[in-house]
Amino acid sequence: MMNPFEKSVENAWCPGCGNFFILKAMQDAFEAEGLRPQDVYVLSGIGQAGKLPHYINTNGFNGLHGRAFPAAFGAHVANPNMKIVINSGDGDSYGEGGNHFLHGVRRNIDILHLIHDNQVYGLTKGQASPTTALEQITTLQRTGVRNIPIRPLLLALSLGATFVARGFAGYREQLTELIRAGLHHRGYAFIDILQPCPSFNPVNTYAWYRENSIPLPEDHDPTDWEKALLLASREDKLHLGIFYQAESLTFLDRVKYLDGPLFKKKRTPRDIEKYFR
Amino acid sequence: MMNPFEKSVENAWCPGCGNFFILKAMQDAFEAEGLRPQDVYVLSGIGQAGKLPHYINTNGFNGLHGRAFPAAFGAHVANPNMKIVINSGDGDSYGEGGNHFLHGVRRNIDILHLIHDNQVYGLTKGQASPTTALEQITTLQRTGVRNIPIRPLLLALSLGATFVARGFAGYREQLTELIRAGLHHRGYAFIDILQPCPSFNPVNTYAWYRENSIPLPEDHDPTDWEKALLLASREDKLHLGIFYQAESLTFLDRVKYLDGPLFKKKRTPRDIEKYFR
Amino acid sequence: MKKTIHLIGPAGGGLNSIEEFLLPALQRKGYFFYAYRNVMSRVRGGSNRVTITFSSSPLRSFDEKADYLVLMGKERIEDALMHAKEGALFLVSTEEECTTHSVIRFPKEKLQEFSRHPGSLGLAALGTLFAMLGLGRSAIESIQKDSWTEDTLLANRGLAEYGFRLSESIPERADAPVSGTILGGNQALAIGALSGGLEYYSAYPMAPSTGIISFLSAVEEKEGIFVDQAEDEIAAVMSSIGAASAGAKAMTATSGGGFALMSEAVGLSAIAKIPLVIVNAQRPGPATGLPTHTAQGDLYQALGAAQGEFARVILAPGDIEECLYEANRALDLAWKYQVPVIILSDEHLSDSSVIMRPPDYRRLKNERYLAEQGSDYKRYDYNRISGGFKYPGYDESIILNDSHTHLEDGFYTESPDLTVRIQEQFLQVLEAIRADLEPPSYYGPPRPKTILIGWGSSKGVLKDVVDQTEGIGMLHFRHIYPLPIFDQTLIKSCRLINVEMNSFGQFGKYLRSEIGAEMDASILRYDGLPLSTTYVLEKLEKL
Amino acid sequence: MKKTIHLIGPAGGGLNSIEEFLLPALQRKGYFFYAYRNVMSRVRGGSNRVTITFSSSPLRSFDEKADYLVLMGKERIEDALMHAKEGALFLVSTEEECTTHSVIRFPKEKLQEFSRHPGSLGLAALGTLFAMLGLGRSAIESIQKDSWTEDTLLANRGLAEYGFRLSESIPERADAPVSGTILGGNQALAIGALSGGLEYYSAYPMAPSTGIISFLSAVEEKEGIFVDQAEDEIAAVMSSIGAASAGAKAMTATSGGGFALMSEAVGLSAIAKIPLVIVNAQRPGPATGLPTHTAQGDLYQALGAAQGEFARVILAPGDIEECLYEANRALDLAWKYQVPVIILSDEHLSDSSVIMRPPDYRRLKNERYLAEQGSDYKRYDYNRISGGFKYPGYDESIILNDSHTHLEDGFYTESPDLTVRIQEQFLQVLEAIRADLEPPSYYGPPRPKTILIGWGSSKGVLKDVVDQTEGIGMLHFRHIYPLPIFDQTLIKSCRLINVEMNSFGQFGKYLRSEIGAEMDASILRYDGLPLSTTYVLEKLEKL
Ligand SMILES: Cc1ncc(C[n+]2csc(CCOP(=O)(O)OP(=O)(O)O)c2C)c(N)n1
Ligand SMILES: Cc1ncc(C[n+]2csc(CCOP(=O)(O)OP(=O)(O)O)c2C)c(N)n1
Ligand code: SF4
Ligand code: SF4
Ligand SMILES: [Mg+2]
Ligand SMILES: [Mg+2]
Repeated sequence: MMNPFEKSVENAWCPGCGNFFILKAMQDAFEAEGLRPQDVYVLSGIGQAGKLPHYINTNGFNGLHGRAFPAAFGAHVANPNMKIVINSGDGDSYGEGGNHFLHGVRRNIDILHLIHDNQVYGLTKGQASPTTALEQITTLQRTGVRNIPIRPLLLALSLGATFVARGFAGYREQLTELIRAGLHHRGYAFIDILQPCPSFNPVNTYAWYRENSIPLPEDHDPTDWEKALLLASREDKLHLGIFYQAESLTFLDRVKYLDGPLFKKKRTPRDIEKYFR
Repeated sequence: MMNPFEKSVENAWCPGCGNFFILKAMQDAFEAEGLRPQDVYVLSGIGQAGKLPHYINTNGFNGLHGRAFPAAFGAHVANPNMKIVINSGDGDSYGEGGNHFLHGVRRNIDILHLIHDNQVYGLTKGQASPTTALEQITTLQRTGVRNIPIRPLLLALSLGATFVARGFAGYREQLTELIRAGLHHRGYAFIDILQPCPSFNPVNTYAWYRENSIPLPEDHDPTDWEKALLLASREDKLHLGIFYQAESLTFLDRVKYLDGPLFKKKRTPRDIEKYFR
Repeated sequence: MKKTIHLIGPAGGGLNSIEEFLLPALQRKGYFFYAYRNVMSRVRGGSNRVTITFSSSPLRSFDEKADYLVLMGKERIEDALMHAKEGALFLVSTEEECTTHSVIRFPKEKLQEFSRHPGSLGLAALGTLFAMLGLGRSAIESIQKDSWTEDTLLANRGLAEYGFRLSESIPERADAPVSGTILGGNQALAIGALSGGLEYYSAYPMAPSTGIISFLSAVEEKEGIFVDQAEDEIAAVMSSIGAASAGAKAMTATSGGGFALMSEAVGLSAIAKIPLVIVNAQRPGPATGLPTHTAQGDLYQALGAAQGEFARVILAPGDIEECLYEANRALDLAWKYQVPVIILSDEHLSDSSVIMRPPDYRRLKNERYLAEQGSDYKRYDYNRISGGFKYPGYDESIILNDSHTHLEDGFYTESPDLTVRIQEQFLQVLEAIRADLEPPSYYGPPRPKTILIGWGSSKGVLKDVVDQTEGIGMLHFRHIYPLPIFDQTLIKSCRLINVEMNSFGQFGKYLRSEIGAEMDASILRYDGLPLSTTYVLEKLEKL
Repeated sequence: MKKTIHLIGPAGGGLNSIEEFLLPALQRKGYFFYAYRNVMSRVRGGSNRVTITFSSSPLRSFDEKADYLVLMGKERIEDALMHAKEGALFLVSTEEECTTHSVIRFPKEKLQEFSRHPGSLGLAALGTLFAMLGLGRSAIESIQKDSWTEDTLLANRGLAEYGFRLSESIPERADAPVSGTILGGNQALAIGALSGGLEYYSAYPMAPSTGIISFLSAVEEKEGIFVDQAEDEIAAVMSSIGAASAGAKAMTATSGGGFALMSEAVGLSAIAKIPLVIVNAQRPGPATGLPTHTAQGDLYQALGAAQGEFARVILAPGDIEECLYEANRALDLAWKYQVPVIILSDEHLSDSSVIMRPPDYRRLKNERYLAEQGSDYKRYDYNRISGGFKYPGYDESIILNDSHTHLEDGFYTESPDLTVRIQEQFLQVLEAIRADLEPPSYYGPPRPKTILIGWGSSKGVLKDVVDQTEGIGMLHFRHIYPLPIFDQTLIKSCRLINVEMNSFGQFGKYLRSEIGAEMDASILRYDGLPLSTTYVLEKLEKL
């Protein structure tokens, strides 16, 4: 039987792009979790990653470059019964949308955030992204990148994220498991996904990621925040897996009087009579 | 003799505001460093802190809310001989301007960044800022803040800042020393300054800060990044002093062909002849 | 009878409290009023002014010149004289001489017997006003605040009592209280939005729009709505769009600088057909400009917000009452046509207060314009002009919201033909909205020689000008874009004068671009202060 | 002689390389050309089209219909027929039948003998074109790229050689090469800015403006300028302002969505009197719209960018040559008047290439308009209309740049009188700029019956239309705001038709608002494709 999240449309990604595996991992994870297409709402910005909502059979929102997070926040509060997933590029999420990342994380809203981290701007043809390595040569940075790259997991942890993981598009099964774990997490679940871009990132290839990534230490305790912080700050090796996970009040837990979708309550213009008494 | 950075204009800050001490500490530090008013360019956003360029006798730029950092970046690159200082509020720097903070820090440009962290929006009358404590009641957050506050020093460290310090407006001498050290630092110097706002922050008062702040441990080694990270993540006690300092290439070190102000080189329209040969 | 009080004093000097006690006291004794608060951009100090014009019959504007002036700070009588009517009475504590006017003095030493608070003169003057205006000693009972200690309460009532006795008390008024609620423009916008079903409100503080979020956050629990302070304006508008896309009725507000940041999202709302309501409470620009003053300088900003061309709506309420109705209409139109709606309010409306009677509830709507459940659904049916909205989870339909040129199911396309089709749909939607909007309201003689053309917050002033002149009528536009269909006979036959709070005469230009109407003269005010009857009359005379 | 080639194929299928080899080969053999690249918003696959019209005399536009069609991908001949002239020749590899046109077939198996690269058909077809157009076998030598291996080079030359032999070779042309440089609109804008002294360039990638930063970053070291990719458009514009405030000549560029984000800063530039140049390379909106297609839909966005009212300039170059001159002028005006200048370019200009002769250097300026050193300085002298700029460190003067309404030394003020004074200064500056701008250019018969009104990138097409019709003239505006002073005789006496790449007829509306001119008809194209001579002629006929 076909996975209910599959959709038969022409896909504009380049052959060999890591995005295909991320898409597949999502579809598998959603199905494994017993979700139905109408239960999920996938929001994105603009970029190659941002096209994903067009390629998956579920509710979607392909909005503005960098602005998926606040849209997802609004959608989540409007209807907490929807499973909200953000898919977006590294440029989209950490560059143009950096401020929303900064403030979205610290709300601990109960959503899943998947970042297609190809360490480059794909759709606009190869410029450096916030995760491109220092001194890497790109189509624009011809003498090399001059900015220290951000370390997404370190950043998420330092902002108080309650679920922080790293996956790799090339290890689809592990990624599917991470996505499932993220869906289970109650609160904000952040997964930075290493995603090769064969068209514009000749450095961070499938082989490179395989070479430079390692599993988290066997004995890693995902409730140990300080340990997670130090592992996330490492630049030599990219660990894969769940760095950190904690139970904590979610954003909506703090808005105690709300319960279910905002539109549940019947409202009429006469509700304002109280202001004229 | 009058400090050359003093300026006799009417000041609109509230009586008792911590900003007065920050202003004074800056003036003292600049003078102590032998700077002249024409050597310094102070840039700000909008807010109470943002008014500072009006109150100091040096070059100033009072621009848009949240946008001091990129303006300072441009000014620094245009003329690296100027001492560039950013003064701005916590809302301005971490809220509206969060994305510029995220990306400004990782450039390691040789400027001094002073944040007047009153943990509240002063000019707009008391709403929560990104550093207001969880559950604190404000003029807007009437049932308490719902977002986890950011930890500015932790954030700066995780972004690779090369000079990270915390000062307190109430300890003016220490603050002056921190500002001097920041001026000396080659690269991006970040000082988060605890600043009481008697008008709108009834929680974080002078007394509260005195109570809740302590000096860094005697034996603190400011070259120990991991230690700094853990100290900066503490929420129980606010340490004061230089958490971290490292020597590193500055942004302009990486732009090797540039040397001095951009406007130094004489240019004429005929410079473009080469494109028509 | 119409009188005007000016309360002048530093920020943080108790001005707001005095206004808070005075207005209800006036209302209780049968006075209507129009109050306007003109403050400086600072938290303490400086010189702020509250103007309260009151009368036993309803008011549409305030008078710039005062009968009573309460000087609470270091203001010099000399400066205040500019705003004093002949025979005005000054309530002051200074020793300054004033030979031209009557003065009641509140000696500092005397005040300090009661309290050392800088606002103490205000409270004493309040008592005096209570006496002189026939509000009665009992009004003193109304002076209280939850946040006050027992001591403060006693001191403040003592001050009022002392003030009361300083003046000869005229007999207490026996008029029935004016019924209604004291509202400012921001509250009226908020209540209007609530009447339209508002469920989600996100904004970033920016004067003069902040009053909306302050009001809404105070009632969020009671109303069961969600109110949030965003990290910036882009987040505010995007989360509103996100919430609307998921089924909630959402709104945001800001002023021009924040509106600039929101502008990209205006186009998203249009192409993705997700309803959006943005209030832009205008203040004088460019840039930071005059944060706490007023202007109508952002019409072209609203007309041009976002790249490309699409269906949008611009509404500009003419007074506080219209703030309520137009906010309701904004939500209705946004949801009916799935378009962005911009409300242009301004600091004048935000910082004015009047007594508003309950609205006509039959004029208020709260619809979602949803498609029927279960049917075969096209998110972007090219033939749909209004209605037919669905959101994820509404039924089993899969909803794809998209910001590109797209197929009817939301999948992106680059087809030239479909690009044209979508553009033409926008034009059709605009025509439908145009027919749904209301023509400008005319007020004045049946055969005027001159027409004053106004828009937004100047409606009351223009009506007052019409009443005080002859042969002059007023045409007031509160529905700006698309320009409603209206009878242009008067426009074609009369001398036209556009009256605006800006220096470019933006509405005049816009009207010319839309219907070719040529203004014969302009009355433009652009000093940060609201248009006033006196100002317009004076300029009219000089034309 | 005028012929048109269409190269059609998937993104990443070698289309760009073929264009890169063909254009210089044409130039060397004495052909002028006008090439336009129309691509889809994707990196691989889809169907892109490069149109190259070439001729032995200069060209102002490209033809939509082709004499030669190279089909490199899965395109079906049937679809391509729409763009084929009668008697056109197809160069294809498919087996499809085509009875109506001549076809040269490149069998897949044959091509694969040389290379399995998807672009191999293109290289073979290139060889064929070399033969048929008389570009000579020697042109095959020009086929090379630094990034190619020896094997690739051999294979590719072999393919071209094979293609060359497929057709009868016409005698090699003996014309002198066309002198000049192959430039697109983005390069011309970049070079124009460099001629004006550009020193600081910061931008965030966004089609179709990205070509500017790509060009500048490749020459930054050689030019000794600074080029930076910002974290977002707000940072790009703010760092440009920061750099300009500190003495550097700065510019930024984006497309409509990024321009929306930059718009708040436009007002900052104005009130703080810090020179700013922003290029908005327009693409079809709203929102993401059609990222790689073209439009003139952002005029009102530029007119309305930022809250409030102030002096701004809007320029819209008419062709690639004007891109260079107008970028130079933009920097000049921005620094002369210390105002924001917006250049409205578009995808059509960005993705076109022509051979440009060296500019007239005497028409280019590079001034800083600085105040004399050492003098008693007022940063915001209310009486200054132009010049007199100073930056920190320029001398001992202390410079305070401010975004509020301010005193002449930059200290904020809330004075109503000074608010008026500053607003009037803006109006005066606008008048000075207006007098500094150039009137629209007229082209056509001395006594036309009809005038085509155009602006921006359509200049070449309109001139071609004039040449192919009778009684029709063209009035082309490249200086948009403030509207230059010009002789309106023709406007008043002729039938007016605005020709624009949008559906609202924005320029027509704008002209009406400025001078009351009424358009009698409109020719509007809004399918994402550039205006073409054929399109305008067809529409003209139907009017
Ligand atoms: C406001 C705005 N600025 C710029 C762009 C152009 N743009 C589209 S996608 C993109 C970057 C894509 O990079 P990333 O987010 O890493 O996604 P990827 O394509 O690599 O998946 C940019 C700059 C835009 N669409 N909108
Ligand atoms: C674009 C924009 N949004 C909002 C504002 C309104 N505003 C001015 S200052 C300020 C916040 C000030 O807080 P902070 O930066 O902490 O400075 P403080 O006043 O506390 O020193 C806000 C929201 C503005 N001026 N511009
Ligand atoms: S450009 Fe890179 S990220 Fe984009 S689809 Fe192609 S391979 Fe994937
Ligand atoms: S409001 Fe607070 S921060 Fe602002 S001047 Fe007053 S005390 Fe200082
Ligand atoms: Mg990317
Ligand atoms: Mg603050």
